[in-house]
Amino acid sequence: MSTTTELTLRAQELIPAPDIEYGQLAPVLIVIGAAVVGVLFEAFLPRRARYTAQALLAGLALASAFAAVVGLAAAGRATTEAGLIAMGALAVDGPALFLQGVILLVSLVALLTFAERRLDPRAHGRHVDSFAAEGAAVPGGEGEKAAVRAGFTTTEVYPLLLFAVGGMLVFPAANDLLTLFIALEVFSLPLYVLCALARRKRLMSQEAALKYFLLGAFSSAFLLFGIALLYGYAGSVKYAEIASVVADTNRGTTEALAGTTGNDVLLLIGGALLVMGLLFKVGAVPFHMWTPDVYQGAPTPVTGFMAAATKVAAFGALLRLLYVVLPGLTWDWRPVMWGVAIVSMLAGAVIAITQTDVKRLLAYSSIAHAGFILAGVVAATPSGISSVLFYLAAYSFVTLGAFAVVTLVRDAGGEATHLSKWAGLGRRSPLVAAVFAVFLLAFAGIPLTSGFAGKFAVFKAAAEGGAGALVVVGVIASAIAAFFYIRVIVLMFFSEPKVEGPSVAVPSPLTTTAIAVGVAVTLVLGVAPQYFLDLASQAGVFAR
Amino acid sequence: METLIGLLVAAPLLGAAVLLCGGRRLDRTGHWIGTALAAASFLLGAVLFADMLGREAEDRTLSQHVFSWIPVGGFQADVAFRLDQLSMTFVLLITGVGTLIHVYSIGYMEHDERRRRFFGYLNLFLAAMLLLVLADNYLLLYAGWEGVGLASYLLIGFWQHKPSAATAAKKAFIVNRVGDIGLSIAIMIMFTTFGTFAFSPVLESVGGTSEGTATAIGLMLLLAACGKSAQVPLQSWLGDAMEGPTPVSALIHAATMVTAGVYLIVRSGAIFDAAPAAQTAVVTVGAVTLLFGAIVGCAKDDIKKALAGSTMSQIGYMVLAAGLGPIGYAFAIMHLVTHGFFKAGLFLGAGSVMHGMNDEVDMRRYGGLRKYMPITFATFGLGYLAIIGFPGLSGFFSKDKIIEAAFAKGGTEGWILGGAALLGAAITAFYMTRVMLMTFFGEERWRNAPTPSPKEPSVEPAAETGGEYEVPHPHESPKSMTVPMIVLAFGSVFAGGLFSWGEAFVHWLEPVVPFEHGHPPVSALTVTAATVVALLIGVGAAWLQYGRKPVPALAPRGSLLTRAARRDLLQDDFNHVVLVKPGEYLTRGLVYLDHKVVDGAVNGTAAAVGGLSGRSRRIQNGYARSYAVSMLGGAAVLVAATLLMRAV
Amino acid sequence: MNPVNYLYLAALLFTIGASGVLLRRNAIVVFMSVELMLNAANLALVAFSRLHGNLDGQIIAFFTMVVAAAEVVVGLAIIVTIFRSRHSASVDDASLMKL
Amino acid sequence: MSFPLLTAVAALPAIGAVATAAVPAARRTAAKWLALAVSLATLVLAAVVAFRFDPGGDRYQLTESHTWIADFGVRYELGVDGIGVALIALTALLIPFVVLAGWHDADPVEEEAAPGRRWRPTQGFFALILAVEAMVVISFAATDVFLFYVFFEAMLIPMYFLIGGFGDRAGARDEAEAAKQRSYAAVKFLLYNLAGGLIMLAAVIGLYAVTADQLGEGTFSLRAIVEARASGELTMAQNTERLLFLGFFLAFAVKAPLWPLHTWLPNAMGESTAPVAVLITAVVDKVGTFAMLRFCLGLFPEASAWATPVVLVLALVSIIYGALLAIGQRDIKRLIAYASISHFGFIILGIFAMTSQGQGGATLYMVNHGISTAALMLVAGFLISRRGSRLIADYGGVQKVAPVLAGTFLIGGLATLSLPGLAPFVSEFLVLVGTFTRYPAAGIVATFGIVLAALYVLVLYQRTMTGPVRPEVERMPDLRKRELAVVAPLIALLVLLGVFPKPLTDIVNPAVEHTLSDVQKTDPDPEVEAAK
Repeated sequence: MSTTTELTLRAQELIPAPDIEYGQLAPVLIVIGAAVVGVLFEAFLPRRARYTAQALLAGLALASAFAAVVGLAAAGRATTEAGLIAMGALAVDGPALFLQGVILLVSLVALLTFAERRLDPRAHGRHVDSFAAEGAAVPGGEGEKAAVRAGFTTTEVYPLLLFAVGGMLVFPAANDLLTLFIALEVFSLPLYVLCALARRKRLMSQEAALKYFLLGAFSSAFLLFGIALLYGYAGSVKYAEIASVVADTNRGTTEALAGTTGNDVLLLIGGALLVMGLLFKVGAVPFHMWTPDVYQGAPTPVTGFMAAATKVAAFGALLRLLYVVLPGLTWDWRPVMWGVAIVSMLAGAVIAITQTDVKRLLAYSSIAHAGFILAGVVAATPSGISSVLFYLAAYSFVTLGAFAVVTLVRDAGGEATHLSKWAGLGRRSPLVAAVFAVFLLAFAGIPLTSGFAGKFAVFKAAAEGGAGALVVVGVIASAIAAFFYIRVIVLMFFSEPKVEGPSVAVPSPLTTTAIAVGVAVTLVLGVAPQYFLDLASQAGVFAR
Repeated sequence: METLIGLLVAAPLLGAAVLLCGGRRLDRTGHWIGTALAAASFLLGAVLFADMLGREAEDRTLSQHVFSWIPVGGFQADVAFRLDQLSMTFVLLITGVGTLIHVYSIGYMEHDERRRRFFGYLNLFLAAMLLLVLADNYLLLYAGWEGVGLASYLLIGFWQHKPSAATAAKKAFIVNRVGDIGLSIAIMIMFTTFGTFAFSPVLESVGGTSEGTATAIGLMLLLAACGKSAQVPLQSWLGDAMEGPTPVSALIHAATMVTAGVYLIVRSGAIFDAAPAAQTAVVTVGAVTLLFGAIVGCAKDDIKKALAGSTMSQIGYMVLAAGLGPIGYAFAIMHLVTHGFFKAGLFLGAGSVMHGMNDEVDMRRYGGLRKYMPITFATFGLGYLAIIGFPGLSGFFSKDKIIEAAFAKGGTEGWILGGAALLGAAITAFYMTRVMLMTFFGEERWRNAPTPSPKEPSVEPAAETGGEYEVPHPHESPKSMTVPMIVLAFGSVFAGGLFSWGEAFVHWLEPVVPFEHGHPPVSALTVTAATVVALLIGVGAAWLQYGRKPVPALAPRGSLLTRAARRDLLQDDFNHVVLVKPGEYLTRGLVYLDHKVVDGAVNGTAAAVGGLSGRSRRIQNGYARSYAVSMLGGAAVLVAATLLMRAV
Repeated sequence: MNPVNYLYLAALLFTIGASGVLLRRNAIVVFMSVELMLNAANLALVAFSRLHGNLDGQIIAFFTMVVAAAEVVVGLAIIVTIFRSRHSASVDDASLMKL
Repeated sequence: MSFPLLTAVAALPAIGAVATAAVPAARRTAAKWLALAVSLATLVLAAVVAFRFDPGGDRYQLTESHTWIADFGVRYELGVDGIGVALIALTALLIPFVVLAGWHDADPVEEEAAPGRRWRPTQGFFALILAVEAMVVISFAATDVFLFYVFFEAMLIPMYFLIGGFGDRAGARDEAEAAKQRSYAAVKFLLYNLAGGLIMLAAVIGLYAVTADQLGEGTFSLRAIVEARASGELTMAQNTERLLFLGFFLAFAVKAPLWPLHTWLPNAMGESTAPVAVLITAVVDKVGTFAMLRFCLGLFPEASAWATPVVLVLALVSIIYGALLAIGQRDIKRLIAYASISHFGFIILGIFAMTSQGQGGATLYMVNHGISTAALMLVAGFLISRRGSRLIADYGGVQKVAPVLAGTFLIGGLATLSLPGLAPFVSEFLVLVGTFTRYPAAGIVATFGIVLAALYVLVLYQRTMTGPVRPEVERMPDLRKRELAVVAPLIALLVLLGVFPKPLTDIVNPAVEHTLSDVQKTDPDPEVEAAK
């Protein structure tokens, strides 16, 4: 009796109980919580009810999480009230909230494409979505047929989506290396699984999952080792403390540190490995190799989600790492980043020219765009940060929209992603072709589209940051990139339609909304970007 | 009064506009409208002339500022007219002969369904020509200059369905364009030097500039004159221009347009006076051309081409005179006017002959026509006498004066020029006699069918009548054609005498065209005598050749010179070899270059990028482990780079 | 003995793991190599934790183990599905998508 | 805040474009009439602009200014000087004719026109034309570099669809091949210009960086920058200025097009329908030369002076080279295209001669060339649509069967070879004189262009119109009412501007004086003061 109380007392003085600002964690908590509930749904709800329940739950969760983010921003957490929470594990500041907001909106739109079930022809009189009836069943095997007959659907995708989103929300906000690592895994693992769940072309889908998983795990191993080295260097994993060691304010506080602390080799190698882990997620050259295969193999809604949300989250984390932890290293990492940016822009643009599959094409284009964004990242100025934030917002919606359109163009074998099949689409269904053209033009950075505004912002930041050369390379890369975007437009509008060409499925309001949102954002950010630029520039300050 | 000047130009211009835009509904009345307006502007001219005579010699110059044409900065081009004795002379010549030829054409073009358009073009020409001579600045003159070029283009190519006509028209325009370069560059130099290009300021302040500048302007003007007046080396177009209807040849390519060059030189006299070198160039061109044209004239069997050669040579005389300075200007103009009369007459005569010989132009297919078409014979004959300078007729006075002036130039130069002029006179007499004899005398060679000859292009009209030959029935032409011929004949007889009556013409021009008496090394009488002798020799030679013995219906091969002369002394062959062919190769080469090199560079770049792409995408070989390799490599590079950065 | 040696060991293990990933075809083995790399990282963490005399490193190591376990779950799931559909666990066989 | 006239001139066709595009598939004719009406209304508005503009007034008039993207220092700033007015008027003037001339160019072929098909080429065609008009007008009126750039680039897209989507079917044997050539031409057009534009983008960003660096906050306002440079608070390092100049100039030289960046034009003009070809060469390309005059000279005077020798040489090459290639062409439309290249040479020559005659002439040249090429190209289009071939060799003797067509064609040609009395003569002579006064040699070389012009025009006319009538053209109908309605006004305009260009020069001259003062140049004085 007395001993226990005594013990607890001693425990409390040994390990102080953490005080958590649940209010400011709300977005994350809501999403993760909803995910858990989703799992419970899977366990207890009857099959019939699951689709509706899960979709609603996910939608509700994401929406309310977004509301929470807005609330926090309104409360000034993005600017004046910005700070660290959960004992410095997380930062609630401009970039974090802005990116969380973007991620939530993106996921919300992506959710619409997830829930779409009008595109595929009915199987046994039931609507089906783009996910495998039963992920575990052998493709083309008895099990699969049975599952289809029974009308199974993989409603697990919704909880998985939510988990991934949860991880992504934490990723850009993570303020110590441990949180960073965990968040990375939390959003990576569900994605691996999601990749494997395509309804059609399952072999490719599974292959995509395998590649993504192995390489992802490989890269996260590097990341972890990097973390280890940084920890060894600074004796702590908190960004602030590492930064202060880098800025060499409290060098050699304790004897023990003397051996390792301030050993710059550890710092440099650790930092490099860490950055590499993030560049992998971003899909920058030379860590991009997984992108085309995974983008192609994964179910298109998932691809869209990945392409948009992952980039946002990963770049968020990268920004925080480079601006908060390693500012003292600017002159070390900057040239390296220059290199990566240049190679990414050029390689992405050049290789894309000869692609024959829409999804692969978009994958390479995303690599090129990673390069463009990096150009903004290396600017190392506040305007650099805000330009990247803006670009991410603009880019992610264009990407989502583009992939949503891809889900519409189908033939007997499911989505017709081979470019030759897109010939003459403009004749057959002008509207869809036109919409896709808008997205392509945005990718190409034609004025009056969000793509141009973003590109201009980033290049401007780079130029001001004294990276004129990057701007020039970027311009050249955009010129090359323009070539293949144009190629697709030519194909759609100026070449004769194939006789047995694909048909354009009439989507349900879900996908329609998703695409409409995409177009709207593309044009609004292109014509009147001022408001969002303000938002981004207000959000351009990291809490330390 | 001034306001009438504008009307001079406006009347025919209106005619052209009405006739060309009027459409088919004017087909019946068109030619009357055209003729009426031509006559109207002649009457206007007459009125102005009377008015001018009514005033003192000094203030006879009228000028009218119509509106400001191109005002940009210091560049102030106006549409303004200047009517002085010189331009007045031209006005009367142009409108007078013009009107006559309108009348003539009514008959001549009777059976052409596009007669209305023909008259439209004629009016257009009159307007442009009047603009040319009335302009008070070089730019406006340039406008008229190109305008007459256009009219001549349209009229030479009037029978567009004939490829030869179309080609001739194009050739005429382009050769003229070459000349026009000269005029436009001259204007540019004037503007750069004087800040203006209006006659009086420029001509008054020529003295203020260097001789070099003056020479440059002079040579450029000469180039222009060569183009328009078919002087060597730009004369090649005139012969082909005979593809046009005969009235056109008479009006444009004999009486008026081709003399524009002379007008230009005389008008710019001050400039040439300030640039001796340029003057030498002018006289040289003149002398060469008068011989050149004469020689060509001797060899042609096509009656119009023969006359064309003669025109060239006569204009040569004028240019020569104009190049002599104050001692020659007036006579140049005088010869210009008389030539206007008799050459127009001759052409109309030729036209009437062709009219009666169903458009046969080969003189070797004529012969003994005098009894079939007496009036034509008479008028043509008078014109003939005039042009060869038969004493008493107008040609005699004007040409003789020029020869005198040539001698008066003084020094060896004078002798050379004078000699050339004399020689020219002899040859003129020769070829004109030849024409006369072959056409109106000798046996009637047209009775038997032509023996088709390969190297005679000029039998085309006969060929049009589908191979087999019907004997023509030579007959006199209708009144509408003969009357103008008669009028012109009067001109060719009396004009010269009238003008040189107490040097009336010279003094009339003097206020605007400076004049001084030339003093030939030998007495004027001797020169005159020499001229007469020369012409007698020419006539005699011609008679020996074509009068005594019958003319072969098929041209003999002839001497080398003859053959060369038939081919316009190889002018075209020269141009072909030196300009046309190389030009063709150049354009072809450039087309190839543009496609292969300039464009190729672009496409090449694209292809290169494509190839690079094709090669680099192979890296993406589908094997996860190789991806891992690249990641590891990347990591290594990243680490190495960071370390390196710190090291340096 | 000098704790720094543990770091060398960790580096060695990490390298072995990495080369395992590159060299072995069998997906399972590749995956095990990845696990090895993770554990190398763990070792380094613990060693550093000892050096610095604070617990962070060890805590991270615990987290890592959990993460590794989670990865195993997902990874094995994927690998097994692949194995069932194409009767081979070779990484190189899964190369439908290329270029 | 007065009525935003310039915005209206641009907005009207923009709205019209949307409306036209929205016309249902079945009501094609309605779409045509709508487009025509809108273009005419725009013309009226443009006329109002021309009248409201006071030549004696400020340099930029009818100005509008609103912040657009504060972060980029971008303002929605409009304003016109005389040059802008002239070109806006030209644009507004030509579009109705383009619409009228293209009346049937976009009629869908039967199987496409089948009821129920959602493919609406006709609506698209006219909507795109109007869209181009709107963008062109904005770029003529923009006094903000960024604003200009945006529309300079954006107008590529509708042009691209016009070229690639609606070629005349006379190009190749079968539709498939024609489509192939078309899309090649379209892609070439787009990539060429996009590349140029992207280089310019780099320069635009550079300009921002410079202004931001020196003025505290970056700006794109032409007026602000010019003033700042004049007052000396903005100074550019020599190399910076030259690099920026090159960035701008390249883009404009591609658009203009200047040798050796011209090869896209013959393809584009050859493959597209005559009206679109007119749109390209008479309207869109003018933006390039206009921008040289307004932005290159205005923003980078020193650099312009520095580049002048090279530019002059390139311009001369364009003049002669373009003319020679025109002579060498077998395809009517390609011939006209190369002729245009030659003419753009003249325009650029005039601009960089840096004299009031040269630049005034160049401005007039832009207008006159627009009208004359429109006349020539549209008649050529009518001709081609009758015979279904673009090859010169396939014609002959047309004047016999279709005299009016032949006549108008000849007049268009004569205008192209700048015959006195027709508008182009005025501008061409001004350019020549203006060049000669400062660079005599260049002036003389350029003068040879007029002979070559005579060659290619007259050869074209001779081969197609004269000679014996070919059996293929025997049935050829003469110009129809609609076609006459297109050509006649253009010709009337050519004559009017050739005889009495004063109204135009009065508007242009002051603007040219301003431009000259930007580059601190004055006309050379005559060496002898003539007795006036």
